[in-house]
Amino acid sequence: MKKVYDCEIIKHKEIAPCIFMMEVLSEEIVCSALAGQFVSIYLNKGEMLLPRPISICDIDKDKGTLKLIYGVVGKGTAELAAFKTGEVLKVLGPVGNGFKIEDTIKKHIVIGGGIGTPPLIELVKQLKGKVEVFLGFAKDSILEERFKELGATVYVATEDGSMGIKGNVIDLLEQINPDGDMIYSCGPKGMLRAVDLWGREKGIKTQVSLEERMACGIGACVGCTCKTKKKNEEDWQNRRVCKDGPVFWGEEVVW
Amino acid sequence: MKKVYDCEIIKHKEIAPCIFMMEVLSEEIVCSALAGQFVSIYLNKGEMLLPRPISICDIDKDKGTLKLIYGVVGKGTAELAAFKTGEVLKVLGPVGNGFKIEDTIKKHIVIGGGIGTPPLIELVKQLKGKVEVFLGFAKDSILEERFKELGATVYVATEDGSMGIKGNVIDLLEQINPDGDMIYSCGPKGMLRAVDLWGREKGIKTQVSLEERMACGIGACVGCTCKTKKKNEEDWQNRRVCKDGPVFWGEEVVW
Amino acid sequence: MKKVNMKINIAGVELENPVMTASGTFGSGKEYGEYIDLSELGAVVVKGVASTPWKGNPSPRIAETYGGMLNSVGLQNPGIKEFIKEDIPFLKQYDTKIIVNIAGRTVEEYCEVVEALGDTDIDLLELNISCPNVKEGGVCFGTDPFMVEEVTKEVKKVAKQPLIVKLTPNVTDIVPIAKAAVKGGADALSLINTLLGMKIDIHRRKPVLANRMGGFSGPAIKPVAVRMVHQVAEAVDVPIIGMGGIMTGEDAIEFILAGATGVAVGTANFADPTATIKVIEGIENYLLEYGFENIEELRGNLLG
Amino acid sequence: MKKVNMKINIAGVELENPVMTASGTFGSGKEYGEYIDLSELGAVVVKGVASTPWKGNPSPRIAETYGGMLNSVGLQNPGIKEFIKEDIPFLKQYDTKIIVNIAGRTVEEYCEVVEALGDTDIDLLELNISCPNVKEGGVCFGTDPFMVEEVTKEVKKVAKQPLIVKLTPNVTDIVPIAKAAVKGGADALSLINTLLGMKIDIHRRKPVLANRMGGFSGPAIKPVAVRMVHQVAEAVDVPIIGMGGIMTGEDAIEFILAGATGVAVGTANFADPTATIKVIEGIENYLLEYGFENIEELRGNLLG
Ligand SMILES: Cc1cc2nc3c(=O)[nH]c(=O)nc-3n(C[C@H](O)[C@H](O)[C@H](O)COP(=O)(O)OP(=O)(O)OC[C@H]3O[C@@H](n4cnc5c(N)ncnc54)[C@H](O)[C@@H]3O)c2cc1C
Ligand SMILES: Cc1cc2nc3c(=O)[nH]c(=O)nc-3n(C[C@H](O)[C@H](O)[C@H](O)COP(=O)(O)OP(=O)(O)OC[C@H]3O[C@@H](n4cnc5c(N)ncnc54)[C@H](O)[C@@H]3O)c2cc1C
Ligand SMILES: Cc1cc2nc3c(=O)[nH]c(=O)nc-3n(C[C@H](O)[C@H](O)[C@H](O)COP(=O)(O)O)c2cc1C
Ligand SMILES: Cc1cc2nc3c(=O)[nH]c(=O)nc-3n(C[C@H](O)[C@H](O)[C@H](O)COP(=O)(O)O)c2cc1C
Ligand code: FES
Ligand code: FES
Repeated sequence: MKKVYDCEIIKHKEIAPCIFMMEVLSEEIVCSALAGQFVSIYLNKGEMLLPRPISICDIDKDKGTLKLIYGVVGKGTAELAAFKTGEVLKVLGPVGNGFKIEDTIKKHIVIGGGIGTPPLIELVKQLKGKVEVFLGFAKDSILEERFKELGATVYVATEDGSMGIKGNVIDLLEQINPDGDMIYSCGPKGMLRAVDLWGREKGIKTQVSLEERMACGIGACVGCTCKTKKKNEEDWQNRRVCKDGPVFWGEEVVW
Repeated sequence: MKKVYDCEIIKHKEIAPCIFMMEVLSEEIVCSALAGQFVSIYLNKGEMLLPRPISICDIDKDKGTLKLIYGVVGKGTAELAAFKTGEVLKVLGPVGNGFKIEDTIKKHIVIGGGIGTPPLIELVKQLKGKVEVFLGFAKDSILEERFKELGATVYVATEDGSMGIKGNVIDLLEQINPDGDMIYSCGPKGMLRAVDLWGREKGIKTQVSLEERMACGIGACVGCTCKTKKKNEEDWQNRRVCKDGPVFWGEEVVW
Repeated sequence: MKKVNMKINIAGVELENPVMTASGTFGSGKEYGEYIDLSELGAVVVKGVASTPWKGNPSPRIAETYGGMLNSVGLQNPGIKEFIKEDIPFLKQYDTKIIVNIAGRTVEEYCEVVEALGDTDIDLLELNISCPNVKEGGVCFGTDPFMVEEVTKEVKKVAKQPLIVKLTPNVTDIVPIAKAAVKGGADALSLINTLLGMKIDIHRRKPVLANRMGGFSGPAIKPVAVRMVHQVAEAVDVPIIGMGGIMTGEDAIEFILAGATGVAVGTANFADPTATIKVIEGIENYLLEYGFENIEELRGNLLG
Repeated sequence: MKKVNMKINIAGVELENPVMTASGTFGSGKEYGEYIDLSELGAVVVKGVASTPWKGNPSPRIAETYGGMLNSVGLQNPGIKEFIKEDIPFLKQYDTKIIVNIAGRTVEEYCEVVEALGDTDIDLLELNISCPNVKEGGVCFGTDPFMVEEVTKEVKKVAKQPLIVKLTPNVTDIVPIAKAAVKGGADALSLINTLLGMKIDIHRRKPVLANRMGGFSGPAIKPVAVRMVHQVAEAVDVPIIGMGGIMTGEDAIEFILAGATGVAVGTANFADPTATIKVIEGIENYLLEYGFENIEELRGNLLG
């Protein structure tokens, strides 16, 4: 039987304003976790009932730990930020499908926007061949160094121009004009849609990791759906981000 | 302006099964607290909104601390029991009237039942003259020693006979048949009623400290009323336990 | 100095800010006046007052529930005479508006209270039509559009101050009820009153409330309240005072975006005696953060 | 070995224990079946199924509220054909009862689903009359006693399995609605469905749900649910399945004391995938603690 695991917090720190890195111990989750999957964190705090979905950022099979990186955007993530090292968190996972990683593909374009960047770390760790990473942020960049450590070439754009070029990730793509066989992306929906369009123009297959508000987080409530094509934009169906996603082919999505 | 004070917990321990003693630091509350008054503890926990009324058990003017003794009977008191020394609690008080202490009175009969016993400690501390204390418990007795330290004669009854006589506090009163000028009592309503009756038969004036479910705890919502006589049982009015009480004259109460 | 304009206008009465107290949760302000400066409030809405003293229901009258509470106070009040003698002079010491919540079991009783208030220096009347109507066999006035219109019309005839009608949420559709009140002459509406709820003490195997059922309030009910305020705001043109579970400035903003002109804070006072002041500050902060100069810009201002 | 008898009987169908899943919160059990043993449940109540596939509403469909949540799934389902092919065989692997929740926008649609289920090996039907009735212009079937009786009668005519009618709480008075369902032939009633609620995202200045309003569930609504179950239990003689905010065994006991025969766990599954099992254990513990041998002794057993 699957279960909600009690995971000890091994490390927890603020890595940028209102952005936290948390490392939790969980052999059970680690042993089957894939890049692009997520976990659900149960705060079980009186007025907050629903679990919070957070992407798996970095898997350490040896230590049996997962790294999660999250932004404090509301009550739940604020509560999460108050947990201390040594405390125990209720975590369910891994959930969802992951990024499709094919060994035949040699040139990878990885695109992250803001707090959508973390799951791309584990992805880049697992990709073989040439990896170019394009990141867009409002202001502060995160994880740039970590991508470089993993051997990727990293390009950054910030909206205020404080780091990298001034603009968004699409501006960056148009400026660098990279070449590749597969795009992997995670970030705000508007960005993913633009990435999908850009990929389509270039003729590069695109994977997008979507977000949606969730209740069960395991595929039972049909709360977290996104529109996907059966045949075309008109003949579509609703699919579950938590179970059928979060990673979809860009071409499947009805934006 | 009055306010809800942030009070540091100085001491906190289980003194009997599911009964806790908590000492909190609050010069502001201490400086005006009377025997028989209570404080309201705000847990401010998501699903629990209302403050918990707890009687003031022991006032230490020198240290600026209050002792509270409470039983864990539900969610809120369970939550309270989880607080640790050094943590800070939101406390409003002192609230309500206290016991009427008249220096002309020399022989005092103090009667406590179960978790209604704690406020009688501060009372006994302040009483001058001969003090006899009658306590009734289901099983474990509490605070017996403390009353003795304060110079009172203590009689105990337990329902299972494990300590003192077997029976309730009324059995005890009938057995000992004490003599006095004033009765002060706190405990379950059934006991208070019986005490009032016993006092009336003896012709001794009786003060009873009532409990009722509260919302505001400061007299505004009229949620915590008890029936009291205007002239007689038929001509009664509702009065607020939190503001007009918790201590009433037994003869006022419409039981 | 405040940088934002928090003033609102309800039926010609200008309030310094949109935050008031919800009737029945604040007495007439005397007790909470020891914890906050009542002059900071947009208005004090006093507990329901009837033509004669009411004793209310037996105790226990309070039950806590998940994120909320039940009460069965049953409109205990000292009657309008005592109220005029004691409470109005008390409130007049403060620089705030006075809104009197009116209770009654018949149209005549409502009218008596309103008439007695005619010569007093209060600002607004709030008609609580959730009381059981004894003439109609205990049915609540507020659940039937026809009765709502009738009682509003009769009360409006004798009212010297502008009339707010307070709606109960225990109805299939709030919109016809709201429209009926406006048709009857309501100058403003307030909603929601409490939902009807029950809690059972499983250890004693009895309802917690002596009266078995009671009015359900607090943050738990907010989604119902926001929904109803929104529905009513889209259907009528009079100002709305929104309430039901407001704990913070953010909660209040939700009601204003849903279409409320003013907001009232009830159960939150019990969880924090300074709740009203925090709500006022929270609204101001939101306006500043988002660059609004005037609270009026926000009302019903939902995007796309 | 269990020391207490947890068996209940609903319209001739015996359930091992009173705990079921609330429709729509549990799919058809496949996903939760990875976390708990479905054979432990009294029954699995599956998500609403209609005569043809429904796409449901746009996303976001979920909003969290204080002690509760809103959903606007809009009864997305794959249609009865697919359901019979996929879900019934899956559930038949387990030793539990199967209750099928029926959705429809017209009486004809309801009847089609019920007829299609006639030859299948399911145990009970649960008619969800909270769907908007397209023929009546989108008004919900469940808010009008006349319509409730009619639709129940028509469905009952074609039903091969006993019929539970599920009531919506968004009504002025639940009692005439419940009586109408029983008059129409309901063998049992289940309540409550979700309250209608709304949440506004004050930062985006938009309703959180794409559909603006949604169904409000979770512990926040429990006092309304307990009240309605109690009111209905006093008014009708058929078994009641109580639900609305059940998180623990204690919550379930509250419903049973209010008069429910069975209970359903919905939103709690989202907060803890093993919630149903914990509710079963909690009920057993209560019975043991208070010396009841049989769950049936507890139903409606309020003192004094
Ligand atoms: C598959 C998936 C992976 C994610 N991975 C990450 C990650 O790695 N790092 C990170 O910082 N964030 C991630 N998010 C977003 C994260 O779940 C939300 O920021 C978080 O739930 C907000 O919770 P809150 O209580 O602070 O906000 P509140 O706004 O108070 O939450 C209220 C409700 O809305 C939901 N909610 C709010 N924002 C979002 C959102 N953007 N997406 C989904 N639900 C939301 C919450 O879960 C909760 O149910 C992910 C979301 C999904 C769906
Ligand atoms: C004036 C006064 C003084 C008190 N002094 C003490 C004391 O010194 N020591 C002590 O152990 N207890 C005392 N009590 C009782 C104490 O307040 C309750 O035991 C406590 O509130 C239970 O909270 P809970 O969350 O654990 O229980 P729950 O049953 O979960 O509480 C639910 C709600 O019911 C209320 N409630 C439950 N039991 C009582 C009760 N007996 N009286 C009033 N409200 C209740 C709670 O405050 C809360 O609002 C006093 C009560 C009053 C009115
Ligand atoms: C203890 C209590 C007493 C109340 N008394 C009244 C009343 O006298 N008249 C009235 O119109 N509403 C009364 N109400 C309803 C409140 O004014 C308000 O409409 C409701 O509680 C919802 O707001 P809240 O969730 O902020 O408390 C009372 C509510 C409570 C909790
Ligand atoms: C996501 C979700 C989907 C639901 N879908 C249905 C449904 O298809 N049919 C139905 O009768 N009730 C449906 N309901 C209502 C529940 O079955 C239940 O009546 C309600 O949620 C109250 O119980 P709870 O508070 O335990 O969730 C749904 C509820 C939720 C939260
Ligand atoms: S969150 Fe329930 S199906 Fe995805
Ligand atoms: S608790 Fe509000 S008046 Fe006593």
